[in-house]
Amino acid sequence: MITFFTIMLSATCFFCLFRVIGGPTPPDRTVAIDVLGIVVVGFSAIMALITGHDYFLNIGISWALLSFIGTMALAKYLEGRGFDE
Amino acid sequence: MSELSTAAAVFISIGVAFDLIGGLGLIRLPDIYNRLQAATKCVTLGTCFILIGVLIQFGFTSIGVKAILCLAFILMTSPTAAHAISKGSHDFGIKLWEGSVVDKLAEDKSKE
Amino acid sequence: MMKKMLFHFLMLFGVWLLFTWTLEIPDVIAGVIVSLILAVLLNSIFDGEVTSLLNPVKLFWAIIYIPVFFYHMMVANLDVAYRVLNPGLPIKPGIVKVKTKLKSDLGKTTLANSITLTPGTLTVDIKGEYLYIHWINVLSDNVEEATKEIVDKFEKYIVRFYG
Amino acid sequence: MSNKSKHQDGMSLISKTISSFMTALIALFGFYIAFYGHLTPGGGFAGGVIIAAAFILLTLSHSKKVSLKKFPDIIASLLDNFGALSFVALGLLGFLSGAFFMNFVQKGKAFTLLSSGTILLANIAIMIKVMAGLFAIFVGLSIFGRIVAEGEKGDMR
Repeated sequence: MITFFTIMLSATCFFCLFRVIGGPTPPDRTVAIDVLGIVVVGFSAIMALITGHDYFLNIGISWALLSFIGTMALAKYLEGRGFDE
Repeated sequence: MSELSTAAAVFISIGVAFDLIGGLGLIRLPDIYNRLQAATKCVTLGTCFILIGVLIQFGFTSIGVKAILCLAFILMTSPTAAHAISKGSHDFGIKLWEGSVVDKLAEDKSKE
Repeated sequence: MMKKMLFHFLMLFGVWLLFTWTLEIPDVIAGVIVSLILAVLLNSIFDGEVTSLLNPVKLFWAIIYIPVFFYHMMVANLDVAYRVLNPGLPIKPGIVKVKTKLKSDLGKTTLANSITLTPGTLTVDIKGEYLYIHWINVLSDNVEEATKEIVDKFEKYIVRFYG
Repeated sequence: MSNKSKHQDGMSLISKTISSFMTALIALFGFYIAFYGHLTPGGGFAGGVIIAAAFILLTLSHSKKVSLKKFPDIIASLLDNFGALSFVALGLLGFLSGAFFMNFVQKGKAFTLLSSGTILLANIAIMIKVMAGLFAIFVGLSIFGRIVAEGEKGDMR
């Protein structure tokens, strides 16, 4: 069962990576990176399920928060403005 | 690992399926806005289902509570990130797909 | 002002207790110190409107809103999944303009994020009382009809707790 | 940059409202990671990075005016030095019990906050250093990038 979950999530990651590599425009890559960040949170939840340790969810929370900040920075870059105005 | 309960397995399976559909949408749909539609909605809901499955499996222990917190953070941040990307790409000058019907934002921008 | 800071402090302290999930004395004291520092430092950017949830009637409507929102979110995802898996790709996208009655920043934000997570709609921009929404299956590009189709089902709940 | 005056400061309303919540929560999570570095993965460096990221989010979503009012660059540079000095002082205080960086505090009950002796203090020192240093680097790089791009001189703020 766990193997099945892991294979499905890996397939999602490969779809995202396809879009990161082949995306025609910069916003496409940004979307794929954002989605990849959320999928990794799902991965860490599965890891917590396998091992029974709570610190995998710490990793998940920090990944979700930092990927949010990264996405905001990329979005501000796409708006064509400096990071600090 | 303790034995996976049926309810948790069902929830996680639904979540993983939604994740996969989101990934497929990311590949198949034609332009950036449609991809955002599929990707953010399906993947967010899928990850929420996975976390709810973890919560059901472990109950209100430290793992379950962290799963709730993670769920709340994802539900707050993911739509905001989607909105920021879509606004950014509209400002970046990405046109809508040619099959699109209407673009009120571009009309209003050109009026200013 | 004090009420807002107290609310902020209690929210941060509650989240700290959930993070640590223990009631040892040193852990709780560390939580109090950290939450106090952050509540005092970041109080002026914190949106004070959340304190309206201290009113029990408004809190009741906010709790009612959660299942409604989850129901719409499930419908949205089945709809999007149908569109993605259908080989004919039945989409008809476009950006429409809708109008909202909500005045407060927090109410507008809740509305916009709810719209982003539900049936084939995505908030692209917000200017004053108008929201620009990318709709995966445009039924009407008229402002009033689009408002009736997209906004009303959330607005009638949100107006009761964030005005 | 001619249409700069047309822009409002920072990003859109939604981003501002959400990040005004998230800044405090992210900083709280950073403190949690740093304080429990001896029990879970993480530690001073990771916690400091997360706290700095919270202030970076504030800079992105509101503007530099707001975030530098909360965390002025002078304070950042002072805290940077303070973190480094307190880490060294911690090492020197180890001579109280015999050697450099030797533990000199009583060890508490296992698996609680105070169970690690001086490791907790060292984590806090590293957290302060990394937090202040990374935020100062972010502010500095964003300013210098613009100076090179526009040929501006003099106005460092």
